[in-house]
Amino acid sequence: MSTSEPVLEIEDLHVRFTRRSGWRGRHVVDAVDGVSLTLHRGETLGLVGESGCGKSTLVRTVFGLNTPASGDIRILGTRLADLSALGQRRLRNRVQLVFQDPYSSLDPRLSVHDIVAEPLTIVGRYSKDRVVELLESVGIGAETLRRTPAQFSGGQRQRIGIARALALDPEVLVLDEPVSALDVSVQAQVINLLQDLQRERQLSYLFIAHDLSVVRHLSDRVAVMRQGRIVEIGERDQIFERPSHEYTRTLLAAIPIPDPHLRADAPPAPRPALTRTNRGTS
Amino acid sequence: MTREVLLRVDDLVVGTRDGEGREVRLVDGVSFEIAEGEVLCVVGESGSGKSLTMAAVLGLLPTGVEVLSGRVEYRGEDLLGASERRLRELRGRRLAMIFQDPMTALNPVKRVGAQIARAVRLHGDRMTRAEGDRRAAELLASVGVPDAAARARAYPHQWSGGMRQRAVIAAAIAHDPDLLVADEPTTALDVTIQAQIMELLAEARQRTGAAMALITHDLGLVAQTADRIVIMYSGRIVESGSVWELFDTPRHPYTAGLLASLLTAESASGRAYAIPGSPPQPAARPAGCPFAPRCELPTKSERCRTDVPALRAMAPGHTSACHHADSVSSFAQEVTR
Amino acid sequence: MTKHSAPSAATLPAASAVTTPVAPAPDTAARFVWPRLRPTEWAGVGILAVVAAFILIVPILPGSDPYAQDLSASFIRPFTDGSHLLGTDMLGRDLASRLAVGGQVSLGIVLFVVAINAFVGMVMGMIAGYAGGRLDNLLMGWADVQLAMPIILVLIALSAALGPNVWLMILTLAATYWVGYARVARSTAMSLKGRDFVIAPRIQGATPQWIVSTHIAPHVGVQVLILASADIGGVLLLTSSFDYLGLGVQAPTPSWGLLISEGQKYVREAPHLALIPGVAIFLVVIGVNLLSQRFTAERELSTLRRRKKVRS
Amino acid sequence: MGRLVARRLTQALATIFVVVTIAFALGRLSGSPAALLLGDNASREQIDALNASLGFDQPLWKQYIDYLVGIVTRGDFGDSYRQRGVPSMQLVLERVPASLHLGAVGLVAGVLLAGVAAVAVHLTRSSGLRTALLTVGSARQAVPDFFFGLLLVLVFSVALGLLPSLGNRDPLAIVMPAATIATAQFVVYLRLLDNSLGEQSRLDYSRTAYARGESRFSVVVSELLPNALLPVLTIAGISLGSFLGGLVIVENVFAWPGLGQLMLSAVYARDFPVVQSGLIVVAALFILSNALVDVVSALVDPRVRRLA
Amino acid sequence: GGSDAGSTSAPQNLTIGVVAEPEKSPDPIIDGSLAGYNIYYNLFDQLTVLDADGAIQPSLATSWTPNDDFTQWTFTLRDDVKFQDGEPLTAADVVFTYETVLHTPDSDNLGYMDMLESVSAPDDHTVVFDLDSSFSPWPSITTAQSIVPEKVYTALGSEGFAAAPVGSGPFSFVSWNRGVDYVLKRNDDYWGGAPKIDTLTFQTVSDEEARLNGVISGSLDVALISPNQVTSAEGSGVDVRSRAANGTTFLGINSTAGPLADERIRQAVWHAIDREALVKTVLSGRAVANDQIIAANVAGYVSDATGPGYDPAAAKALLTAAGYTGEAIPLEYATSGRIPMSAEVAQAIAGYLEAVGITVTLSGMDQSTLSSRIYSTVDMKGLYLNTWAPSTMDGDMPATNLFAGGQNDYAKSPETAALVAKQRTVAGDDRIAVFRALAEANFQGAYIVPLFTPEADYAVSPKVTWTPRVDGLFDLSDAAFTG
Ligand SMILES: Nc1ncnc2c1ncn2[C@@H]1O[C@H](COP(=O)(O)OP(=O)(O)OP(=O)(O)O)[C@@H](O)[C@H]1O
Ligand SMILES: Nc1ncnc2c1ncn2[C@@H]1O[C@H](COP(=O)(O)OP(=O)(O)OP(=O)(O)O)[C@@H](O)[C@H]1O
Ligand SMILES: [Mg+2]
Ligand SMILES: [Mg+2]
Repeated sequence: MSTSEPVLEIEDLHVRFTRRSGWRGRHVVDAVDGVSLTLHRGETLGLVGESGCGKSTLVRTVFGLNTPASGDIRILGTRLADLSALGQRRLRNRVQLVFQDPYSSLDPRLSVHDIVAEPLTIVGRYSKDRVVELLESVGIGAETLRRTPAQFSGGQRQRIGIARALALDPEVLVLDEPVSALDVSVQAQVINLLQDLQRERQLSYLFIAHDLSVVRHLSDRVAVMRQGRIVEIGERDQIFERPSHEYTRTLLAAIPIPDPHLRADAPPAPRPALTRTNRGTS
Repeated sequence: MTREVLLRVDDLVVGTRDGEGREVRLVDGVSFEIAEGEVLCVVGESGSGKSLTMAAVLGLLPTGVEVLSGRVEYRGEDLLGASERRLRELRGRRLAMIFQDPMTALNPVKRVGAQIARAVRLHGDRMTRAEGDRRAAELLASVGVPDAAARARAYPHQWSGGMRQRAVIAAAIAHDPDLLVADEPTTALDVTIQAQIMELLAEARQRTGAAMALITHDLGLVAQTADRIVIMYSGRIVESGSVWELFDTPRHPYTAGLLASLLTAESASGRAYAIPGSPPQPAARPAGCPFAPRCELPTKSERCRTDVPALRAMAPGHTSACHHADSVSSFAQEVTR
Repeated sequence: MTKHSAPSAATLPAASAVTTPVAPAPDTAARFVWPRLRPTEWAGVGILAVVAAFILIVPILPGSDPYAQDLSASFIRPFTDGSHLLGTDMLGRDLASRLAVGGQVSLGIVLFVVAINAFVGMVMGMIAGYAGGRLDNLLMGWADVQLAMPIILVLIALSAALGPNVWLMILTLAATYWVGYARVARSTAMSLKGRDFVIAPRIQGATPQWIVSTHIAPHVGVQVLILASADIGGVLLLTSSFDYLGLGVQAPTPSWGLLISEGQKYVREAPHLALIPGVAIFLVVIGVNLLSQRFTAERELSTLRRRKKVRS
Repeated sequence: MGRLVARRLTQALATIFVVVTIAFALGRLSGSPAALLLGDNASREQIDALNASLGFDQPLWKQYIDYLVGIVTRGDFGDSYRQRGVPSMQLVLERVPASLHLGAVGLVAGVLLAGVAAVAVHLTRSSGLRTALLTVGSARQAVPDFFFGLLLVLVFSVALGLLPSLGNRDPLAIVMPAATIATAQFVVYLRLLDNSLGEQSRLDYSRTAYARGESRFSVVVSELLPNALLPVLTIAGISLGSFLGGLVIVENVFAWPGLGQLMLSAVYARDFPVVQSGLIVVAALFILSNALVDVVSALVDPRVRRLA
Repeated sequence: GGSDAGSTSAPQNLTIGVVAEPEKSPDPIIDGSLAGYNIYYNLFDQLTVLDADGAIQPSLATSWTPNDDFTQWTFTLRDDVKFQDGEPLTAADVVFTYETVLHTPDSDNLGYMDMLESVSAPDDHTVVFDLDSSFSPWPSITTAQSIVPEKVYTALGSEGFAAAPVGSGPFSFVSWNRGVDYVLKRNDDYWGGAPKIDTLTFQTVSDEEARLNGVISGSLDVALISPNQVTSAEGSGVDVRSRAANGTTFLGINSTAGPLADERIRQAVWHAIDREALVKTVLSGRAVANDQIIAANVAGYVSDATGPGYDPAAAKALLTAAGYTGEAIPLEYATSGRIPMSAEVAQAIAGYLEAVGITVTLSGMDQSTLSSRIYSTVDMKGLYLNTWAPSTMDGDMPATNLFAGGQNDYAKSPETAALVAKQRTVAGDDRIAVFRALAEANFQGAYIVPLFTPEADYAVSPKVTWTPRVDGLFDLSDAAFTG
C-alpha cells in the first residue's frame, strides 16, 4: 500500500530532557528514545500510546521546538540538518501542525480572518480571497471573518485551526490528538473533514491519538509507542487484528466496545444492536 | 427487576443567574430513579448538566448555583429539605462520590493514607487513630494498591493518576455506601488504566452491593457497565431506558446520532455520521426542542421549533422526549449505514 | 461588548455548522471585554467621576488661585465664606483651589509614574519572558535587588544627596516600580510562549518580533492595564507619603500629600486643612479599589503560580 | 538540595553585593559630608583633616575597594561618622529588634485578622460579608498611615488617655503602631486569602472532602486553608521589603526607636556608613525571611519540599 | 513619665521629650550639638554659666579677669568641687579639657576657640588662657565647655567616656539607650545643692506632634513644641511655657551673583516683607520681629536701632530703579530643622516678594542639604532662610559668621569685617557702639535680611515647676514636681 514516495522520515531520533528532581541532582528523561518512522505521500500513519510516552515531544522535535540529541529528520527527502536556517524554515512549511486543544490554539484576541491570514502574511502571500477560500474549504462561512474564536464552538475552532495549517499548502499534516478535546457528537464532523481534505489534496497525515477507535477509523498504518520507543508498527488491520506486541494487545483489550450485547450478562438480542452491525467481527 | 428505588429525582431544576441577573436553568426538569444495586449511566455532551444534576442530589452545588425546584428522595427521605447535619451523615456513609480528575481530588498537603483514614473515622464511631490508619491501609490494599501500608504515608503528588483514583475509590467505599456517584472517573486516565479502574469499581460494587450513577461521554463504557441509561441534552433528559433498548432501538434522534457517530474501522471506507452543529448554551436554549436546530430527522416539523417535547414512555422503562420518536428507528438504521 | 446576533441555520452553506455564539472561553488571556460592572464597581466609577470633575472644574472657575496669599484671611473654616468654599489655609490661600490643583499635580504624577512604569515593565518583562536565558536572569536578579531595597529608603538617601524634588521622586519611582509590571508581563509572556496559538505562527516561520508584537503584547497589555489601574491607589498613597516627608512635590505647589502635611500642623485648630485632602486621597484610593478589587488578587495569585511553575 | 542551597546562597550574595554597591554610591553622590559633620564654625583645615581621616581624599574606586575589603576581611562596615568609634553595623543591629518586634506583631496581627475574616466569608458564603469586609479594609487602606496613626493617637492617647502615644518603653505602647500596620495590611491579605480560598474551593479535593461528609468548617479550615496560605506566604515574603520601608513612617509617627527612625536620622545627618549598613541589613532581612518562607512552604507543602 | 510623683516620698521621675539625640557620641569634648548641651548642662559643670536670663555667672570659676587687650584671661576655681567618682576637680582637669579640645580636629567646640593659643594652670585653683588675639567675650565661651575628669577620660578614651561619663554636675549618668533615651539620676553630693528630681530622662521624639501628644497623654513631662501647637496645647490642659529665644531668623543672600548683587534689589527684598504680619499670623504671634541679626537678649543687641520698614511701594520703586526684569530668584529653605514653621515662613516670604514683583523659585530641602549648600559658597544662588542662635549668648559668633568671612558672609565687605574685629577688642558701651555701626551697615547694604527672633515654647505638665532658659537648654537643677 505505502509504496509511494516518503514525505517525512524520522531516523533513530533521540530527545532528552534533564529534570531537576528529588533531593539531589538531576536525571535524564529519554522522552524520545530512538524512534524511526516513515510517512508516505497520501497515507495516514496513526501514532498511539499512553500519556507521557513521548508523542508530543516527537512532534515538537519535527517542528524544531525541541533539539534532538541525535537522529535525522528528512522532509520530502531532504535532511533538515543539511539546510540553512532559512532552508529549514521553507522545508518545514511543507509540514504543518494541527493542535489538540481548539481553545488554546487560536489567539483569542485575533479575528478568524487574522488567524488564517497570519501564515500567509508571514511568507508574504496574503490575499483575502485565499483566506476566504481556506475557510470555506473547512466549512466556515466567509460572513464570520470578523468574529473572534470565542464566538465559535470547539468543533468550529478546530476547523479554523485546520484552515490555518492548510494556508501554506503543506504536503503533510501532523495532527496531535485533534479530536480528543471535542465532544463525541462533534468529533465525527472533524474526522469527516480530515478525510475529505486528504482526498482532495493528497495530504499525508501523521495522526496522533490515544483513542484507538479514531485511529482505527482513519489510519492506513499504525505505530504503537511506549516510553519513547516504537514497540510495534504495521498495517492497520494487522495491528488491530493480529497484534504481535504484548503492549499492543493490552491496549486493544482495554478499549471498551460500544456494544452491550458483548457483555456477559447480555440477554438474547431481539435484534442486533445498531453499533454491532457496523462493527462486523469484533 | 423490581428492586427497591434507592434514589428518586423528580422534576429537578437547577439554575444560576447570568450577568444581568436573569435566571438561567442549567438543569431543567430532570427526573429519574436509581434502584438498589443498579448502574445508571448519565450520558451527554459537555455542559449538558450531568455533573450539576448529581451535585444537586448530594447537596454539593457550587456557590452561585442552586436548586430552583424539584424533589430528591433517598429511600423516601427528602434530601433537598434535609438538614446539613443529616446530609453530612449521609454523604460518605450512604452516598459516596468520585470525581473526574484524580490529580486534584486529593488534598496535596496531606498524606494519602491520612485522607482515607479521615474518611474512615469521620463516620466510624469513635474509632482510634491507629484503627483508622489500619483500616485505611486495608482499603488501599483492597483497591489494589501494592504495599499499601507504606505507600499510605506518601503524598498525593508521589502517586500516579491511576493510583490516586484508586485511593479516591478506597475512601468512597470505606463505609459500604448504597450509592456511588462517579463523575467521569476515567476520563483523565489512559485506556489501560481506565479498564483497571472500571473493573475495580465493578468489584467494589459487587462487594458492597452499591448502586452506581456513572457520568460519562464514553459510549463504550456505557455499553459495558450500564443497566440503564439517561441521555441528557442541554439540561434536559431526552431519552432514558435500559442499555439494551437504547443501543438497539434509540427513540431520540440525538441518541441515534451519537450511536451513529461512533467511529469504527468499517466506516473508514465510507464516512461516519456526524451530528451537525453544536449544542446550545443554557442561556440561549432555543424555544422548542433543544435539539431541533441540529436534528436531521426527515420527519422534523414546525412543532419541534415551538413546543418543548415532554418525556413520553415508548416502552416499559423506555422514555423519549421527541415529538417524532416513532420515526427515529428508521432514521437510526439509515444513518448508521 | 458588541453583541452578535446568531445567524439562523438556514442562511449558512450546508457544509458549515450552525454558528451559535458560545460564551467566551474560560480563558484568562481572553480578548479584553469591559466586564459588566457590579454595584460596588459603579460606586467606584461614581466616586472617581466626582473627584475628576472637582479637580478639573474648580481651577477654571473665575477667581480661583491656589497661590494667592492673604495673611489677614487665614484659617477660614469651610463653608463659612462664599469666596472660599472650603476655607483657607494658614497663609490665607483658597483651599478649594489648592485641593483641585493639588489633585491635578498628585494624580498627574501618579498617572505619569504608573504609565511609564507600566510601559517599561511591559516591554522589559515581555522580552525577558519570551527570550528567557541570560536576559531573564538579569531582570529577575534586578527585581530581587529592588524588592530588597525599599523605595522609600532609596529615595530618602537620594534626596539627601541630590536635594529633594519632584523629578527625583518620579525618576526613582520610574526606575524601580516597573519591576512589578515586568514580573507580570514576564510571567504572562512565559505562559503564552508555550501556548499553542503562539507556537503555531512560530512553526510557520514568524520572527520573535512578530510573535511578541502580534500575540504577546496584546495579552500582556491587558494584564498590565488591569494591574496599572489597580496600582493607581497605591502609588497615590506612596507619593503622598513622600510629599508628606518632604521628598516629593515641593511647596508652594500643592499636592494632596503636601496639603496634609501642612495641615497636620494645625490638626486641632483647623482640622479641615488636613482632613479635606485626606478625604480626597481616601476617595480616589477607595474608588480605584472598588473598581479593581476583583482583578488584583486574582492577578497576583496567578502570576505567582506561573512564577513557581517556571522556577521548579 | 545542596545545589539548590548553593544557588540560593549565590543569589543572595549577588543581591547583597548589588545592594552594597548601590548603598555606597548613594552615599558618595553628595560628596564629602565633612563640613556638615563639623558644623557652623569649622575652618577649612579642619574640614580637610576630617576628609582625609574619612578617606574622602582617595579616588572613588579606592574608597569602594577599601569598603568591600573591610566588609569581606574584617566584617567591618565602617564606623559611624557621628557616633565616634562605633561600628555602623552595631548601631543598625541595635535597632533591628525593635523594628522586627513592631513589624512582626503588626504583620502577624494583620494576617491573622485577614485569615479570620476570609474564613468567616467562606464559612458563611456571604458575599455581603465579603463586600463589607473588603470595603472597610479598603477604606482603612485608603487613609495614609501617617494620618491614620495620628488619628489613633488623638483618640486613644489624647482624648481617652488609654494608651501611651510614643516610644517603646511601656508594653502597651506597641498597640497603636501595631494596629496601624495591622489594619493597613488587613485588606491586602484578606483579598489574597479570599481569592486563594475561592480558588482552592473550586478544586476537586474540596468536593471530595464534602462528599465524604466533612462539615463546612473543617473543609475550609483544615483542608482549604493550608493550601490557600501557601501563595499568600510567598507574596508576604516578596512584599517584605516595601513593608520594612513603610515602617519608617509608622515609627516616625509613634517615635518608635526602630531601624526606620535610625535610617531617617542617619540620612539627614549624612551618616553614610549607617545608611549603608541599614540598607544591607534590610536586604539581608528580606533575603532571610524569603528563605524562611521557602522553608515554611516546604514544611506545609510536600510538593515544594520535593522541588526544594 | 513621672507625673505620678505627686507625694514627697514617691520618686520624682521627669521625662523630657527632646527633638534629637546628640549628633555625635555624647562626649562633651567632641559634641557641640544643642541636644548634647542639654545633657552636659546637667551632667557636667563649666567654668562659667549663663543664668536663665543669659547673664554670665560664676560656676566652677568664682572669678575671672582679662589683661588689658583681652588676650589673656585668668580664672580662679572653687576648691569644693568633686567629680561624681569622688575625685576632686582641679585646674589640671580644666587644662586637660581645653587642651584635648584643641587637639581634637573633629570637635565641634574647636570652632568657638579659634583664638585660644594655650591653657595653663599655675596652681590647682587657677587657670590661665592665652589667646592669639583680643577677645573680650571670652567668658561667654567658657560657658559652653564642660569640664571632664582627666583621669577618667584618659583611661576610657572618647568612646568609653561617652558610654560611661563622669561629671561634676547636679545629675550623674545612669544609662544611655542609643536612639531611645538618656537617663540621669540625682547627684546628692552636688556642690551647688542636690536637685529635687530623682531621675531625669531625655527621650528622643523627633516628631513635634508626637511630642505634644506625649505631654498631653502623660508619656512626657516637658517637651519643645512649635508655635502653631501652642493654642491646642493650652486647650488640652497642659501648661505652655515660653521664652524669647536667643537667635534671629533671617534671609541669607548671595550678594555676589545674579540680580541680588544689586544693592537696590536687596533693599527691595527688605522693604517687601511685612515682618509684623508674618510674626502675627504664620508664627501665631510667638516671635518678635527683629531688624538685627542679634537677638534682644544676646550681648551685642542694639536696643534702639531699627532698619528700613515694610514699604512695598518703595520696594517696587527700587526694583524699577534697578531695572529688574523678573529674573527668577531662588529661595531655599529647610523643610524641617532649626526654624519652626520654616515651610510656611518661606512660602509667606515668597508671597510678599511676588507681591512686589520679584519672581521667586521656592525650594525646600532637609536641613543638612541646606547647610551643605550654605557652606559650599558656590551652590547657593539666591536667597535662603537660616537662623543663628549663639549658645554663648554673645553676638560675636553670629557677627563673625554673617559679616566677617563666615559661612553666611557672601558680601565679604571689608567694612563689616573690620567692625566685627573691632568689637572683640572693646567691652561695655564701646562694644555696643560697634554693634550699632554693624547693624546700620547692614541696614544700608542689606547683606542679610533679619526677620524675627522666635520664641521657644514648651508643653509642660502642670505639676512640674520648671522655667525655660533663654538659651533653649534644659537646666533641671531646680525643677520639681508639685502636688
Ligand atoms: N520540556 C520538557 N522538560 C522536561 N520533560 C519533558 C518536557 N516535555 C516533555 N517532557 C517529558 O517527556 C515525556 C514525554 O512527554 P510528551 O508530552 O511527549 O508525552 P505525550 O505522549 O504527548 O503524552 P500525552 O498523551 O499526555 O500528550 C514525559 O515524561 C514528559 O514529562
Ligand atoms: N458554578 C457554576 N456557575 C454557573 N454555571 C455553571 C457552574 N457550573 C456549571 N455551570 C454550567 O452549567 C451547565 C452544566 O454544567 P455541568 O458541569 O453539569 O455539565 P456536564 O454535563 O457535567 O459537562 P462535562 O461533561 O463537561 O462535565 C454548563 O453550561 C456549565 O457552564
Ligand atoms: Mg501530548
Ligand atoms: Mg461534568
